[in-house]
Amino acid sequence: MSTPLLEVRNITKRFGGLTAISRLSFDIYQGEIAGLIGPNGAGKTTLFNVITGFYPPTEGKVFYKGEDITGFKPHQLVKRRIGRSFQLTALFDNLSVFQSVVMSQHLHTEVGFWGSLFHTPGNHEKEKATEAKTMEILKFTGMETQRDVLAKNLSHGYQKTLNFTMAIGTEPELLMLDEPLCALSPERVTAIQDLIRTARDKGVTVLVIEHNMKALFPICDRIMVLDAGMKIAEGTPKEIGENSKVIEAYLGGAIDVSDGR
Amino acid sequence: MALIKKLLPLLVVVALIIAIIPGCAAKPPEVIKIGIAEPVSGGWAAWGVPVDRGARLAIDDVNAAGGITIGGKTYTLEAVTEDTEADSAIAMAAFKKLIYDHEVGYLLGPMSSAINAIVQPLCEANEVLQLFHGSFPPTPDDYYNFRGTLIGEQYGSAAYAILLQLNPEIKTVALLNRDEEGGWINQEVARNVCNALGLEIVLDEFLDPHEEDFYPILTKILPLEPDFIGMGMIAPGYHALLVKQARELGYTKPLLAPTGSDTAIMLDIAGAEASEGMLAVGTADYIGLAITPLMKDVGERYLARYGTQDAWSLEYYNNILYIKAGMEAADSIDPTEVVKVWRTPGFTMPSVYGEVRWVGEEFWGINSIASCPLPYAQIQSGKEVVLGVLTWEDMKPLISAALGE
Amino acid sequence: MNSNNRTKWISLIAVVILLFLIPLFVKSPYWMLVLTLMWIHIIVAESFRYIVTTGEYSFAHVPLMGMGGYASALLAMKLGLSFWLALPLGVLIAALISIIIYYPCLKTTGTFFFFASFAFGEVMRLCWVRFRVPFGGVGGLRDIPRPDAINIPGLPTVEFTFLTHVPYYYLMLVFMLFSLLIMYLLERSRLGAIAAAVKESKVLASFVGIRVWWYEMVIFVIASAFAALGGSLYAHYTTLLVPIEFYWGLGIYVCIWAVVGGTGHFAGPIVGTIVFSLVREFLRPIPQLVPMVYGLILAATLAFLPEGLISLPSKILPWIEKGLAKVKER
Amino acid sequence: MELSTFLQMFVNGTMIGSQLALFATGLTLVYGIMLIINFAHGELYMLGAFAVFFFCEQLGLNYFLSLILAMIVVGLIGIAAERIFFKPLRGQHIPSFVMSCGLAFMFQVAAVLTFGIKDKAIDSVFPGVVNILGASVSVERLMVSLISAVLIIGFYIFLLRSRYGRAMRAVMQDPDAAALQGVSINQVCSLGIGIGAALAAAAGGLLAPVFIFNPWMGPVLTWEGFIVVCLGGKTSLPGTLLAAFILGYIKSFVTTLVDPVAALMCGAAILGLILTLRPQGLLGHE
Repeated sequence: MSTPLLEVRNITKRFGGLTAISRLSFDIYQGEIAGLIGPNGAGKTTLFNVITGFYPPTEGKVFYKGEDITGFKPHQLVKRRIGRSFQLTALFDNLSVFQSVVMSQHLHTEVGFWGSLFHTPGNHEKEKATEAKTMEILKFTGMETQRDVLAKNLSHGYQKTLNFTMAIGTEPELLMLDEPLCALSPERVTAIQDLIRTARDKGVTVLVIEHNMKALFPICDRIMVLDAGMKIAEGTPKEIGENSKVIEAYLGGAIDVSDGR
Repeated sequence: MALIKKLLPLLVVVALIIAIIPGCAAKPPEVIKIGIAEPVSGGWAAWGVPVDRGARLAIDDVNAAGGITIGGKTYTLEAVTEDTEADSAIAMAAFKKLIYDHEVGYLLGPMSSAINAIVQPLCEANEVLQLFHGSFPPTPDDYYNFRGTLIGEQYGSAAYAILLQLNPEIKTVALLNRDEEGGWINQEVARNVCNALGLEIVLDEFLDPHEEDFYPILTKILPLEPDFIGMGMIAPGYHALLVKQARELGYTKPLLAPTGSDTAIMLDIAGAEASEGMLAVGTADYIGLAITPLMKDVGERYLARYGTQDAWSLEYYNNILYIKAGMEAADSIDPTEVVKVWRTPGFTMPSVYGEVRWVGEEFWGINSIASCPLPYAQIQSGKEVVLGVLTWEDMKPLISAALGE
Repeated sequence: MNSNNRTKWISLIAVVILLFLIPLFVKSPYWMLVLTLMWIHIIVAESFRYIVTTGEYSFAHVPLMGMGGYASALLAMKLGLSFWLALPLGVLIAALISIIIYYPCLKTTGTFFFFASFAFGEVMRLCWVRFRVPFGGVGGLRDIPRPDAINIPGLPTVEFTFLTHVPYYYLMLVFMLFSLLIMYLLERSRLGAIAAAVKESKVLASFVGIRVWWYEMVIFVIASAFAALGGSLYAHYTTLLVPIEFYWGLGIYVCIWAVVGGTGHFAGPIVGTIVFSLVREFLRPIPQLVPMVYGLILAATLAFLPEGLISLPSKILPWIEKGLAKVKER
Repeated sequence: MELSTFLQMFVNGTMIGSQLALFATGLTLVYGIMLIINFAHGELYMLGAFAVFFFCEQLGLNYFLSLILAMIVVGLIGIAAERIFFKPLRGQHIPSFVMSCGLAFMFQVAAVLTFGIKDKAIDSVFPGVVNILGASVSVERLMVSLISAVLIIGFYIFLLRSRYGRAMRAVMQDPDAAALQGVSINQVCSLGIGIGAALAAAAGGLLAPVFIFNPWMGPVLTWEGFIVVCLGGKTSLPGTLLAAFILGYIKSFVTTLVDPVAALMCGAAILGLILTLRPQGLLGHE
């Protein structure tokens, strides 16, 4: 295979005494949908936060396209076209869907400061362009009907979608999704699954953390299983489904989660 | 509707502002307004309110005695108080309101020299007679500006001289003052006096005006073993606290606050033992230190009316007497005329201390300070004992010393 | 939308014209002074709100206002610069100092920022108290030069002395309108949008690629510059600067003006400032009770009008309309 | 410098520290439970002093009885204030801060109208001075420190042992979790601000004979209290104690060795540095 897009090398993260992640390594390759599963407290979200520079790893490094991005600030990562969504829907509560998505294109809008200050005609054109692009993105994720709703007034399903939409809005090459499918109605789940697939078809590499394995298996090319901060298995969904270690470690729980809603 | 919605808040304001226009009502001719601009609210009220009371007491007395008769016409006085909160912006507003809206011709205040610096030009320009009470010395071109009370030089020099008379052994001194503008001026005076009297200054410090715990600063002073601790502009309560705490830390030698010493508060806070031998110069106890029947009488009526005795209160009582005398002598209620009379040499005015003149030319180039005598007392076994009275003549040499001449 | 906009603009212009005409109605120099000071305070309160648009409340704002005053006053006194030169320079200096003050504060947020900014502002203020040269210590600076006369050929000279009232009124009014206009445009601009996003969620903002601390710093510096402008105008108007006046006292008042007026709306601080200043002046006969009235006003506002006094019309007008409707029915 | 002088500085610092500790404990409690930056805390201190003055000097009651009465009265005032003014704003820092400023104003005016503007004082209860290795300190100050120590320890025992104390700690750590465990937030809030106010009143009442007091003394103290609270880590009570003594020693030593203004400066500077370098304070948790 080609050189990996994202390389995680021996990441260890300790909080005081307890070790959240220990010596974890894996690669993400261009154009794949990789899944990352594990029971609660397996350190999935911690891993995301380490990769996205939320807090620095205790040991280990993260490489993106061969560049060491360990401990980079979020906005630097966004510059390098790494986008992420959040497990607990973090949104600009009092901004409308449209405004939020416009904001998400921060780095790709050429609207100049002085231009926007005095509303120059040239600036007007640029704003038009941004607007068009935003609508495009909204259509893509099927949120155009909600464009003027305040984020805080959206239904839970739409909030998750908006979270996803804003991640898309940053025009990432690597898209990291933190539990985009959990606690959603079946039709929403399928909708988002399709979105992820289409994103991949458009050349976006996707790394998904998920709890809801039923929903994850059909879309993933490759799945890694995390338990107590360690990678206990890796392979195609099929292999994982048959992996006894995984089943004992965890599978029971997942089915409960996916059904017991 | 939408328009009103948008406009309403600002419309209201504009309406308010326009509603104010008739704010400046014309005063009836037979009433003479006396403006008082002092901090009567906020942290400085303890200084501002008493003087306001003093002036009002005097005004009521004058009116009770049939007001002021000039050219066969009888006028009554009316006090108009505006709060300054010891804040320059609010003080400016207060003065402009008094001068332009109330159209007063006579003004008492302010206490703060800093504020006076910005409002005095107003009084000069509008020919308003101003009796101001800062510790800043006058300058020859302040024509309409008089000092209604004794100033730092008088108090400071007199007090130190008296102290040295009583304790000739004193050689070294530690000077404390509150860290504010009045305190600085006072400190400067104290330095000059000490140098003139040949005292060695072992410490020269300023204190945060709010500080009530003097242990730390005293810990700094005591090892220097000064023969006495001089405190300048310091409120009576704080003065008493300092005395109390100094005694607790085992300092047995004299302490002295040339201004704002209040025997009652001293005894209340520091106790008889600690305050034994304390010198009270310019005390608040007008009854105890009464040197004229009038002083005693006014002091008692003030006490009866307000339930307390306050430092500075009767100085403002005097000011009203000065103004009355000036008007009657000038046979006019026009401030300019009154100032003319006041500026004529040899003009004497009544006061609770007896006859006083405007003096100070030999030192500050203009006669703008009332020659009030200064009674002084000492606390002996829990009682205030009058030791004597310093007249202007007694003070002159001391002042020239204080001015470093 | 569009017609609504037009009414808005018409009413605004009407108000501005009214403000310019006020000296024709109000002859009392005292009220001129009150209004003049009010315009200065509005600049400060509005710039304080501009900081709040990022979700942070700064207590270094008023000390920085003082810094502007001290800077331009010292430039005018020690270097003999003209007011018209000292003012912009003073503002610039204060803005630079604001960088030093806010840089460490930016590591914190919320209540921590509140106190951190207070701490650094207080350190600066105590510097004025302690270093008598050049700041003049507690006595402060006196006899600060007034603006020199504006001398446009063909027009009568405009003098600024302790006796002039109207010129000062117009000076402050113009500066206030200028500041308000700039801050309004800034808020409408992209910077404003970013501020809104940052206020909502710093984390998410950073994950859509916004350099949060950088934009916060930009906004704080701009706000401080306007505060400094207010301070400088104040200094050259009262010709007196005393450190104690920039103690937390005024800081709290500015915070109260902004919050009670309503930080959510651009006009909020303006309303707050006007209401409180006028209350202060109308209650001059009972000075001891002023703080009580302040307390009652702000307690009532916070309890019943969470969006501040600015939301009063929108709360009341429906009632009035209902009342009118009822009357019509009968 | 002589040993005795150094010792004196140390003693002074300890005294200031213990006074601050008692005052700031209440402030921390109120912040920890309700997230209210209570600017009126200094006014509660002031009211405490005046209450003791009222009971002791004007009604002629015994000093300690007056002290207890003062604590109760001011505690009730605190609870009433919480119920009327702070409840609607719970969890909103700045509105509740502004509200507390309004409260402070009202308390000041109330005090002025009731007790007048003059500085007040109470006759010292424990006259006399003790001398410790050349460092002298008045008995009343020692007693103040001792009583504050007793009060603080008592409060801690209450916090650790009693049911309500545990509820408070739970709320201070995580209000939502506490609520889930069936803790009544309203009760805890009332209790918290009640105790906080009572402690402030105790500080005021204890220091009334040592110092003088007037209606405007509150805010200066409040800021010192805030410095202590932030230094100690906002919601950490042990941190508050530590910070109180640190600030006390700073005040004492810097005032004596340099000058008073420098002492103030150090206080503010340290606050700023702590907040920026270690935002969670000395003993606070991340």
